[in-house]
Amino acid sequence: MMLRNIIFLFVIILSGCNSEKQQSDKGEEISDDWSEVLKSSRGKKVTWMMWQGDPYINKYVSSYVVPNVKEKFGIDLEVVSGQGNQIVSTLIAELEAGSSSSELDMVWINGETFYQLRQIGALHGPFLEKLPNTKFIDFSNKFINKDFQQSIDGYECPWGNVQLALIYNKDMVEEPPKSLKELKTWVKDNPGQFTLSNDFTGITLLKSWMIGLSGDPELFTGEFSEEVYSKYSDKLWDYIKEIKPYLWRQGETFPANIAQMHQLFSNGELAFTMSNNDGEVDNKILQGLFPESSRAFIFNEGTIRNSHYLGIVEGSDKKEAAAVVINYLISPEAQLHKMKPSVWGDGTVLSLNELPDSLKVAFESIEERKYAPDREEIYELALEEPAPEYMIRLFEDFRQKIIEQ
Amino acid sequence: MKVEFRNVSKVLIYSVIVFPIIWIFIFSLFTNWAFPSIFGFGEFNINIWERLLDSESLLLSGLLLSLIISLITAILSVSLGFATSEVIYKSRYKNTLLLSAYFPYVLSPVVLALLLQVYFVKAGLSGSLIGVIVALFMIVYPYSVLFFVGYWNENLINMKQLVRTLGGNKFSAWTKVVIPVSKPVISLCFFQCFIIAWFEFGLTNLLGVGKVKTLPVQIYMYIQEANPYYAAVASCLMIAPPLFLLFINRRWMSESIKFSPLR
Amino acid sequence: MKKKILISFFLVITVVPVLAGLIYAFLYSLGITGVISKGLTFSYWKEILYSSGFFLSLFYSLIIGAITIFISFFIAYFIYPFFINGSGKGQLIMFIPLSIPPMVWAFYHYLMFSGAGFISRLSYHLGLISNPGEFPVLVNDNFGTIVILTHVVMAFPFFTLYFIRIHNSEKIDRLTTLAKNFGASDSEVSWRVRLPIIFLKSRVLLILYLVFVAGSYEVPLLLGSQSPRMITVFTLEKMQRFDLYDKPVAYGAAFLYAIVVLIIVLFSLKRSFRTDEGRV
Amino acid sequence: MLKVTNISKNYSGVEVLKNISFDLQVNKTLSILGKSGGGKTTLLKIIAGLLRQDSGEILFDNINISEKAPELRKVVYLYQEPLLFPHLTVRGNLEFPLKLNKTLSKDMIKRKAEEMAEELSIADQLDKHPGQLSGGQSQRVNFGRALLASPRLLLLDEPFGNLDAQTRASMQTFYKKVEEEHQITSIFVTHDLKEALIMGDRYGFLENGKIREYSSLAEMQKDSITGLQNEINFWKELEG
Repeated sequence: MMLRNIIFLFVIILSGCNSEKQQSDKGEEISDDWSEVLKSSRGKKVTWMMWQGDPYINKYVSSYVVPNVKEKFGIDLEVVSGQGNQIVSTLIAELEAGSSSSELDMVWINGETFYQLRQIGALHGPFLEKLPNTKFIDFSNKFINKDFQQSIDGYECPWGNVQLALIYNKDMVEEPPKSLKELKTWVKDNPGQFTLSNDFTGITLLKSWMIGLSGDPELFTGEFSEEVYSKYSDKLWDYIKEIKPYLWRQGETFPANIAQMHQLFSNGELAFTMSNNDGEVDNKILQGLFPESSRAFIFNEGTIRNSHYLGIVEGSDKKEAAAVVINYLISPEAQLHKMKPSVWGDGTVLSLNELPDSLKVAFESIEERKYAPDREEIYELALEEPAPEYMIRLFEDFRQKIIEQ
Repeated sequence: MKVEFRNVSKVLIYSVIVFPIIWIFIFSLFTNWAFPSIFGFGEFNINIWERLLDSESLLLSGLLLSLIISLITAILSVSLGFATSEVIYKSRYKNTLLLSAYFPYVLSPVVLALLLQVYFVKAGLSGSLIGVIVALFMIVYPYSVLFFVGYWNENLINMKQLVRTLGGNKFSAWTKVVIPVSKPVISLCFFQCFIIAWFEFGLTNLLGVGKVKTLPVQIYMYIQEANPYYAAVASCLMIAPPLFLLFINRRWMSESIKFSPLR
Repeated sequence: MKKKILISFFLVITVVPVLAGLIYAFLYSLGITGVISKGLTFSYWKEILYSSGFFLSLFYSLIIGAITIFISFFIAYFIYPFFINGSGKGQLIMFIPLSIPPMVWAFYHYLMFSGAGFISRLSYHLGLISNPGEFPVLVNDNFGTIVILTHVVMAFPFFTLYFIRIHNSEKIDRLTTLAKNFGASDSEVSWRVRLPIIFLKSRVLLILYLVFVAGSYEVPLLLGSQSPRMITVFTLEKMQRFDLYDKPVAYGAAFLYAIVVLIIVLFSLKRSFRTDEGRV
Repeated sequence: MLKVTNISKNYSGVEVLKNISFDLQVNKTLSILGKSGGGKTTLLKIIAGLLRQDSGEILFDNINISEKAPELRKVVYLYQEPLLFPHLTVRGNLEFPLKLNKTLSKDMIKRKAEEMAEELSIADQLDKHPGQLSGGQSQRVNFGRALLASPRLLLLDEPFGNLDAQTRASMQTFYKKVEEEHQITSIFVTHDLKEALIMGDRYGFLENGKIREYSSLAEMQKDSITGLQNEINFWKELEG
């Protein structure tokens, strides 16, 4: 009898294996009437999975966004920690289990995460035209309207726009190497002080270098090309193998994430660190994390400029509340606060010309960045993000061809 | 000469053991610990500790959450484990049954979580407090069974039967004799079960989808964002309850190892 | 009746979930289930067995486990005699390291041994190094130095307590006296009497602990190297990779790891049960 | 009167008890002689209700108690070890069965326990813990506790097996005395021939799951299987 019970249980459990893919479309839609949306989202709880690798971003969210959406819209915003890959694996697990409603309502994504979530149909959309504040967004900007060469199609909402910058310590590096060639010389002369993180930021640097080595950014626009990838990634690996012995710890290991790299930099173990956010150096100096002698710069070959976005989960049953939160995050008020170097220093996605004059002035009078390069200047050196496959492949090959060698 | 060597070694071992606790505590009182200062520890700053009293504090809620999870898991595991272990102790298939208890316990919890994830999501348990407790129970309960099977003996069973012939019912046999007699062992098992649940990170993080922010999950988060000062305060909060339980259990602690299947 | 309910409950908790998880993982790794499933394929298994680095990770984990056990065994073996007698306070102190979570130990060792950590600063003030870069790489290194250290500080106190118990239950004091009456010297007693008894009596525990260390997660996650990776880190990374086609590989790796653990546990415990029964 | 009929018990295919039947008058003691492993303990546990027989009945004063829970049978079963509850003092142990009976007042319980301690001549040990008692003292407390449960039948499973020869002899005398004063009906199981003879009014011999009954010593002596005749011959030869 006991045995029978157990077998019975097994049958129930195994039935779990075959019921995936049955998408639940019963989740609510976002109403076209915004006042309806506001009304129905009051009192809801929204779960937002985001990368939490930076204390000041976390602080912006926890002590500015969370209380504000609570007060203004009566929404409880719960933030959970998870990078792109964790978002993907969480949502896949839910799809496979055929769960009726998702644990996550809203996600902070871009590039390859967007690509993968679209692949498995985990994103809700198009929803952009329903948000009143999208009228301010600078959709004409190619760094905003395309995410890793993919059209955003209304499935994700731009939130911030930034460019990869290198950060160096002026006390340790008199004149920073401005090109890949100069970098090679510098690294050989100063072994052990340069490296890159084995995460999104580090791979973005690799991408910039790969494009730089090709000499022709046009090659990397449009869809993924195996030919282009193999040709120029080989060049990239050759370059890295050449400097590898002169990297931090002889290139045997790399900082696992950018936070760890920042720490090595602030301790003086490294002369360089980097950031996906060109304005971060000011923010970090203000918070006392980086030495005052830190400066940011950009290679002559250019660096990747991209936007990061917010998406709504298809399986969520609080899509309207999530839309309200997103609409708030792209409001001029929230964007302005976010852009202050003392808060986060994240570039805005709004088009200043669309804004009423008073707001435009407010944006223009944000305290100047002191240590980061000029916005206009680096814009000239901005590279577009190539298709997401480049990122996925670089991640894998970096592990196989560099780390594991 | 020999005695001295022995004492020196003892003092050395004591300091190796006690130093980390003291050091982490002191470290938690400061921020901006820049190279190369050793004990200067940068600025004295008990802000993080003060913020604990704030009702919005993530650390405080993490502490309460961890306590709730570990206490519930331990109470369930100890009570059900004690009852189950008697049956298994008496069973003809004792050893075979015990083998199956070792397995979930020795298998890495995070891999177990990975294997179970799909079922947890299906059952709507993923990302919830109850889900984390259920998952922890799957590791801690077998442990408790293993622990108590090593404790049961003929005398205890005979004593339980004696109560019946003296006129007590099943209930009073448990409440008036078996449980009071086993109090030290139950207390120890509780301590160990609490600790296993208290320590667990990988499983909680995976099945909790980051929503169940227990202290270990928070420590990991703080280390990830290079914020060692918060991590230090969270570490202090993590060390205190087990030490407190250790203090309560100190009288019969060294006996405990007798029943401990592992750890 | 109560008996049957309890035993069914016990089996439902211990056997059913693990088995169900294994079956799902196995089906997934064969491409039979999952979002990207396109029907039965052995390509993922080919990858697991030949090119994924699974065996390297498994082997590396077991080696880290073995080194940890070896070191902890000898530390415990040499210090436990100091704690046999006395009030039990000495034994009590051994529980303190066991009360500190692995996550906290890992964090503490990171603060101690990283390039700008405590030991590095100490070396700086002693004039041994002039900047943090000169400090030897101990954290995240390929040898897993600090991973091993972290496990050792958690294992040796436990072993010490365990050896004290063996010492008492096997009446090693009396055997020592006996051996000395036969003319054995102190070191002969230690190597020929004490060591073999303690080793034999603790070997099942040592194997289980080895498996335990090999399956640890947070310690290698924070302190381990990126290549090779411990098996848990390897599996989790494969699972949470951007490449969706790594998921079946991760499930296959989890499956295979679980089977290896199952075999080790079965083998070592069967033997221990047999000797147990022999003693009764 | 106790009447046991056709009790049988199997353990995984092995017949431990085969159709055991006997009866026992009130205030009498049945001494059962048998080697260990002969089914003695199984028989006693079945009578006490701690094990269930496969077939057969137990009647007490013509009432069938075979299906009753142990606590309702008023049969106390004593093990070889005294099994005093280690978390209670001697007083606590003595009061234990009294406290299970909810009708008694606190004072009453206290008085009864003290009287019993007086009778057992352990009044000065009342506040000690079981670990502090000698073997004989523990056994006294054990009896006292059993008597305070006011059983209709007492089952003793080699109660003196663990005592040294001297204490054992004195406990045998002590028990005889108590038994008479309290008018106890009991079954006394032992593997010691002499003890069986001293303690019993009637005698039984249990071997291979079967019982033979003898209503007198002479009857027992006749049956060579009990070894009583051999024993007597041995002593005679020694004298002669």
